[in-house]
This record gives sequence, C-alpha cells and structure tokens, in this order.
Amino acid sequence: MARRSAIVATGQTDFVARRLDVSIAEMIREAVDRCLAQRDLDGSRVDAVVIGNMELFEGLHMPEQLMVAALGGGGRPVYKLNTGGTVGASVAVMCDHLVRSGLHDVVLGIGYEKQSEGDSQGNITTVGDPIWERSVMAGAIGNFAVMASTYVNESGVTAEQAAKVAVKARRNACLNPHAHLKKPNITVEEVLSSRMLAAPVRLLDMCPTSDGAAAALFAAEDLAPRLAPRPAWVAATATAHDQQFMGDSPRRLADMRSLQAATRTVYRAVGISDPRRDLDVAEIYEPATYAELAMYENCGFCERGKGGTLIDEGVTELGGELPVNPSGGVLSTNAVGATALVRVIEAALQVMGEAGEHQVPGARTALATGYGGNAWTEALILTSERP
Amino acid sequence: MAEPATPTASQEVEVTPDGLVYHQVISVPYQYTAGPAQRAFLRGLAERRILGSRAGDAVLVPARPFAPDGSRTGDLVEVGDHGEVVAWTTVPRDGGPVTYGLIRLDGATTPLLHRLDVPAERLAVGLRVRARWAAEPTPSITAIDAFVLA
Amino acid sequence: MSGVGASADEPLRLPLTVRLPYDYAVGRYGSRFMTALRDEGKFYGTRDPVSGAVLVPPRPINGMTGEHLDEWVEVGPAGTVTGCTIVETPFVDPMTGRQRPIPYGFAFIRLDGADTNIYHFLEASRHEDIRVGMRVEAVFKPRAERVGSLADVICFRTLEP
Amino acid sequence: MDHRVAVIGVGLSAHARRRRDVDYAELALEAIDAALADAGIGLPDVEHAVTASMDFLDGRTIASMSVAEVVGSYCKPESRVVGDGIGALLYAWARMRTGAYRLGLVVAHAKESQGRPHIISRAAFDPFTEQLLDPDEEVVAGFAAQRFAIASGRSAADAAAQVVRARAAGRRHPALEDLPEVTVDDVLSSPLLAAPLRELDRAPLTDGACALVVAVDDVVRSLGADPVWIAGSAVDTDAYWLDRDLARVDALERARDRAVALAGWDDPRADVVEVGAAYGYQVLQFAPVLGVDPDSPACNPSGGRLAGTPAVVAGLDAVAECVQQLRGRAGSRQVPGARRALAHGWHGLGAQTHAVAALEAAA
Repeated sequence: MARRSAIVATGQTDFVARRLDVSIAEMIREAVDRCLAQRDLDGSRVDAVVIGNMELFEGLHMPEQLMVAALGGGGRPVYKLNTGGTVGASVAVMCDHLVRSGLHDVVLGIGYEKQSEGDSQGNITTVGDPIWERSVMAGAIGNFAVMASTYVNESGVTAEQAAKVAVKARRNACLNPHAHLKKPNITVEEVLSSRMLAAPVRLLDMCPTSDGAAAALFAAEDLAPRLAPRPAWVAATATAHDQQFMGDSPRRLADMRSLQAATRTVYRAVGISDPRRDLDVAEIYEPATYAELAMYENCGFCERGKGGTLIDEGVTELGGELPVNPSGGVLSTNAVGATALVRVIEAALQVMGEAGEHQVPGARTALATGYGGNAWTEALILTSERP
Repeated sequence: MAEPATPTASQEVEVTPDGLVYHQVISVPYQYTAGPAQRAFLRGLAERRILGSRAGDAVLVPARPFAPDGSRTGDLVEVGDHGEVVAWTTVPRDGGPVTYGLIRLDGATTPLLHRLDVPAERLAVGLRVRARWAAEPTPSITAIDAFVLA
Repeated sequence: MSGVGASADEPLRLPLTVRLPYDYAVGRYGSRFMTALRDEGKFYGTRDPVSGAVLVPPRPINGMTGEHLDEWVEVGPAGTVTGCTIVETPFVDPMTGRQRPIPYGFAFIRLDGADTNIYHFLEASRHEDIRVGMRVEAVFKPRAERVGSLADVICFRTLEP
Repeated sequence: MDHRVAVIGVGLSAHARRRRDVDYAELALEAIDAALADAGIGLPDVEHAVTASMDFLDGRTIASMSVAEVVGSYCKPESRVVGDGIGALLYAWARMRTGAYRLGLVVAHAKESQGRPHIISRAAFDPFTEQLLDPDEEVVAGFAAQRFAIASGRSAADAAAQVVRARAAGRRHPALEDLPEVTVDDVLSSPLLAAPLRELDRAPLTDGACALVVAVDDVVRSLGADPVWIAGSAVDTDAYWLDRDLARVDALERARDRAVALAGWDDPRADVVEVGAAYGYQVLQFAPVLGVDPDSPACNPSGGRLAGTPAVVAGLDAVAECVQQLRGRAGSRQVPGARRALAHGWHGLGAQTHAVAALEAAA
C-alpha cells in the first residue's frame, strides 16, 4: 500500500470581479504566501509545484514558465495541467499522486484565473470544437440552459427550487471572507425576477466570473501531522469522463454519467454506502443553480428526481443534515482555473476544523468535486482521520 | 451594426485532396494588468528613466516583484540607459531584417530584451549601446525605440 | 492606458488583441460527413457493430465500447428536441463576429436514427413554440451556398402544427 | 512497496510536415492502435490515460478533449499535462507506482502545421516588456546559440553536422517523413533564421502523435509482454530565459540527476540516449549533460526532432525509440546490446523545462 498524503495548508486570494492592483503572477503569489503563512512555512519546504489554468483565457502560452519566480523560483519540478473547469481538482489529484508515489514529499498545488484579463466570449469560442461546435454556438449560457431544460423536463424541479439554491449560495458566501458575490438579503423573489438569460436560466441562477488564485500544500503521511495540527487526509480520488462531444450524453444534467462514476468510485473506496448520512459536508462544482440540484441526484445525496425536495427540506443548508457548499460555492465565486481547487480547499478547511464562520460543526468526512471539460469529473474524499 | 469589440473567429472552408480544411482566426481582446513594480518600470520609461529592482547584490531589470529564486525584491533602483550587448540575433521579418539584443545596462545584473539599430558589421557581443528614446513619452517598453551605438 | 504623472497605485493596463489563425483539418470522418451535408443535404453517423449505437458526429471509435466504427448510416433530417431554450442574452457569433439577434431558439436535437445529439438553432424564437420532445427537421441553405459546415443548416423548424 | 512499471507497447502515427488528412483524434488513433497491438491488448483493457498537448498549438482550449474518446476515457481517469510528452509518461508512472492503476495509455499529439509558430510562441513572453517588441522562440534560440558557441567553442559547422547526421538517421525510421539529404555547407548557406542560426538548423514543423502502453509488473507477467522498465523519471524547470545564462542547462542536470538516482544507477551513462534537440547546437549542448558523445552511434539513433518528430510529441517519440532499442527491435537503427537508455524532452523558451526518463531492458 502506497503512503498517504494530506493537505496541510491552504490559501486563497479574496475573489473579486477585477484585480487591477496586481499582475497575474502577483495574484498567484498572494495565494501561495497565504497558504505557507497558515503554518508559518517557507517556500523551501516545497519539493514540486503543480499548477493549472486555461492558457487561452489570459492569452499566455506556457504561463508557468514566464511566472516561475512567482511560484517560488526555478530549480524544482513544475507540472502544468489544463483539464478545463475541473483543472483545480485535477491539480489536487496529481499532488496526491505525486506524494503517494514517493516521488515528492511536499507538493504545492495552484489554480488561478484572472478572467478580467480575458474575455468571456473569447473563452467560450476557444473551448468550442472548431469543426463541430464553433459554427453553431450560443455561448456558455445557451449551452447550459439547453442542458438544464432536459433536467427540468425529466425531474420537474421548479424555478423556485433553483432560486433557493441561489439564495443559499449567496448567503453562505457572506460567511466566507474569500467569496466574491455576497448577498445577505437576497430572496427567492429577487432571483425569480432577475433578468432571463436563456430559459430556464436567469441572471442570479448563474455563477459570476472572478479574478483569483488558490493554493494547497500536500505532504506525505509522516510529515503531515508535524506540519498541521489536524491535516485533511486524502482518503480517495477518482477521475471520469463522458464521451467527446457536448451532445453525446443524451440526457446531460439528468444523467451525469461521469459524476456518477467518479463519486461511486470514491464512495466505494472509503466505504460510504449512504452519502447523505456518511458525508458531513460537500463542496461541489455547481456552475448554476439547476446544476446543483442535478448534482444532488447524481452524487447520490437523494433519489432520482428528488433534487428539488432536498433544497425544499433544507437538507443542504448550513445547519442541515448534509450542508452543500457552505463556502458559497461556484455560484458565488468562479475564477475558472482556481474554482475546483477552491472546492478541495474548502472541503479541507471543513475537516481541519478551520472553516471559520461557515464551519460545519464536527465535520470529519467531506466530498469535493470538479466538473468541466466535456463533463470531466474529479472527485475527492477528505477526512480528518488518517484513512 | 458597428464591429463588436469581442472575439471573432472567421471561417473559410477549403477543399483539398486530403479532405476539408477550416481556416479560422481566433481573435481575442486581452487586457493585461501590470503590478506595482512593473507599473513603476513602465511609468519610469515615460520619464526616460530605466528602473530595476534590488535583489541582494543584484539589480534586476526590468523592475519586477520576484527574484529568479522566488524571493521578493527590494527597492527600485535607477540604472543607466547605456549598456553592453550580451547577445544579439537578426531575424527576417516581413518589413526587413530586425535585430534583437540582450543588453546589460550600466548598473544592472540581468539583461533587457530590446531591438538594436546598429549597422550589421558593427554587431558584436560586448558592444556598447545606448537607448534611443521615442519622441512620445509613454509608459511602455516602446518608449525606447531601439538601442543604438553609444 | 494611464500615462505620465499617474500615481503609483493607479492601474496600468495593456489592451492586446491577439489574432490566432489556424488551419483545422476536418479529418476523414468529418470530411465525409460535411461533404455529404453539402452535396446531398444529408446527415450521416457511424454505427457501433456491437452495441448498435449510431454516433453523430461520426467518429472512428466509440469510446464507450472501444469498437472501431466504419459503417455509415444516414440519420435525420428530422429529429426530436431533447433540450431547448430561447437565448435572450447577447452572444456574438464567432463565425461572423456579429451579435446574433435575440431572442433565438437553441436546442439539442436527436436526429432520427442517431443515439447522440447535435446542437443547433431553432426557427422558433418564442417560449410557447418550443418544448422538449418536439419534432423538428433541418432547414438547409440552397446547394449553391453550402460549403461543408454545420452552418450549411440554417436551423431546425418544427414539424408540429 | 512501490510498483514497478514498464512500457509494453509503443506506437507512432505517420509523422509528416502536414497531416491535413486527419483530425486530432484520427491522428492520435493511428498511434494508439499501433501501441495497443504491440502490447496485445484492446482499448477497453486500459484503466487510465495521461495525455500531453498544448492549447495554443491546437487552437483550442482543453485541447485534450479532441482525443478523449480515442484514449478510451469514457468513465475512466484521463488527465492531461501541458508540455513535452515525457511529463505525461512521468505522471502516468507516478499514478501507477501508487498501485491505483495497473494498465495505462500515454498519448501526445501535435500539429505544428496548423498554427502560426511566430504568433504562438510570442504569447509565451511578458506582454508589457517583451511581446510589444514582437519576439518569438527563434529569437531566444538565436541568443542561446550565440552564448553556447562562445562558452563551448563549438562552431556553426559543428552544429550543422548534427543536422546532417539527424536527417540521415531519420531516413532509417519508418514513421518519419524523409527530409532532403543536406550537407554542412547546405545548412550554413541556407536562409537566415535567427543569427547565427540558419533555417536548416531548425527542426522542421511536423504533425504527429505517439502512444505508449504502460503496465505494472504483475500485468506485464500475466500478459507475457515484452517490457522495458521505467527505472526513473524527473522533470525540472529553470528560471525564465532572461534570468539565466543561456549557455547553461541546469534544469537538465537536475532532471538527469533525479531520474538516475531514482533508477539507482551508479553511472549515469546509458547505452542509448535520445536527446531532445530542435536545433543542431542543442545536440551539442544537451548530449554531454546526458553523458553521451553527440557524434557516437548511441546518440539519437532515431534522429530526434531534427529528423522530424514534433514538439510536445518529441519526448514520447524519444521514449518509444529507447524502448525499441532496449527490446532489440529497432531494425536498421539498432544499437547492439543496449541495456540502458535515457530519453529527454524539453519545452519553454530557451529550453526552460527539461524532462528525462531512465529506461532499462528486461533482465
């Protein structure tokens, strides 16, 4: 059995719409410095760096080479990943693999995006398949709305139920110092009366675009307890894809095959039979309200078609039986390359008992997911107990 | 309708003996942001001053927030607008050959990348050159037009 | 860009539009599909010999089974909407650089005989005129205007009264 | 107990200046089908995949989506590195050392013909202080070639001889499109590229893909495969090109040291060394660091990038060549009795990041 790894420190910038005060490199360094400062470590403890983003989003080819000084300097391995929206979670999974393999003892994972330096229209254009998608595109929102319509049609979830997810997210964000969109007084009515973008999706159903970076430090099992009072152990990881084209999965949100596969793999690995009961908290990659409800079902938090019931009953509220995204989630903060790593970091903070005002009391087992690319899913289980 | 200031990808379809080829142009408007040290460097250029950052015994030009070893840099330091060519190369471009130089400015440790406007027969490692400032003072690397014989 | 005399804290930005030309090969399967679309006004998929699934876009391998696919099957031009919306937020068509007039319909369409969907536009542009399960058919550009691209199909229009 | 991992299948697509007959998936599939056949397995047997590609080269964000289906990743774990293909092999190796996966696929693809190298490589420079001056990768190579010539005393003719040699080697490699035979004088009198470099000094722009099948020890045994063991592998990144002496390759030294240490080799020298070199001078610069005489038959029997292996793919092509050499299946390129090999790849301006794989023949 390979050795275990644990997250021992985390750092996030405060996510905002535009960081005009710093460059991309300085923004990344802010997250790295906060991460190391959490345990009073210096950068020389880091054996390797894994970093992820989408190069065309800021127009920089091989950005990790240009910005290597900000990452702590040359003279060590720097691994660059790009797996789409899920890349931050792919970074976390690779950090775990590198430590468990015995190749490195302490690995720093970084995810970032400074979306204000790019262009959201440009982003979606470059993501589209040049042969099959670019000539028939309706933007990220149009794509998402089509998927949501399939789910709404099958599950019968209502706009009110989706709006409750928006309210939960933006209220939870008020308890998270790093979150971007904070709306303490948001109401279901406000969400339902926000501008219609593409039915059933309204403005407040969607995530924002943010500038920000996140960093997490992974350490081998012998080191971890010495570096952190209560490390967040990586108990299981899994990665799964769907088919290649957007239209391949016949029922998209209604039947998220890669999310089902990845979550079932990690549940099996740690002996979770009833995720609603066995998980204490989940940080999932929900780019829109309807996606969160669909993910409840596909992550096995409830039966098929019962995603709306779960939010109605308050199960996923902070204080509910299984709080989902107490950080405010992607609906409140979305710097794409950082977003999935923020899910992992927030899950880690929960099981470390260091989530502050949005702490789920006594959280010991947390699920984090990333979702991007073409339904590319990463899933991790973090625990306060060494597995 | 006015041309939108948003990205475009035009497409032309070519029929070739090997199959279809789509010729597309992705055009994305980026907006880069300078951090404090780079802002100081660029605004210094608008005043015809070249600034570096102190890092231990070294002076790094252009001014920047982090030294190559990852440490934070210290104070800003003004260096000379004269220096020495560390390396040069000439490349063909559509408008004629362009010569680039790595120029270690007086007082600097690291070289600056810029264009050289030097007669081809005089190009040499170790050559002394000076900045030829552009007429317009702008906070941009193009505030220096090129480096010329000192 | 802010210039001389700006305070040290004042932001300094550099607008830089990057133009990236690419020559994308459509490939063997793609060229066969696009050429048939252009010349015959027909859609084709490739069938998995074991599972029987017909995949559109056509492709050399079915990732779900690992089977190589070389049997071509005509699909469509009619199909069923499996997901749909009316887009009311501006989006610039990347092929023209111009904003598409809003509102417009957009959908996943399962062409008859296919097991996967393609994205395309709907002729309808009002919520009351679209629904999941709606029967639609492709509206082609005239032959002379077709070039071998999915944009040779203008949109899909309803087959229902 | 760490698991030992071997390469048990190699496959190269036809490499050519321009493969506009295939899209990215079809290009990768040529390599994958060959590698799976070599290993004697089918795509459904593959448990995981790591791919390497670059969005700027492919002209698409998340370029790996184009090959997701052909690498068999449906409901399976594929990850994707940006950079030279040896980085993908290294990550696959790390994954399998943990015991999490037993049989995997490593794939790299690139089509250098489809984009505009000047514009693409310019996007790797600092937008404020460099991009406005319109530099590209070749400008840095010109500087580096000049600094290396001064530091080493090697002449432009010495570098040109490596181009001549690589092209001759490449003509013995069935997957590589033949390049015209040239002389040292042809290279030295070819049009200016970036002084002192000439056009013929540079690796030709090439389209291609490479795939490797990797397996842990018990799978190797149960399949009765013909393995070459991954003894060690490492990657290392130097300072940005402007911040270092371009005559030096410290990152390569560190990557070599770590890979060799992981392999447990007392002597870093190998019987076959595939050096990643996109310019003639880079063979002279990198080969000695990898412990091989650039003019010896042990150096670049495949010809490497100068013979027409593409950026990104080149590192995996280098591994593939080493594997065939150590299996004794390199045909007319065979280096007799090869037992140990080093494969090398790099990416970044002025070869900033280097990756090395140390490989051993089966006992």
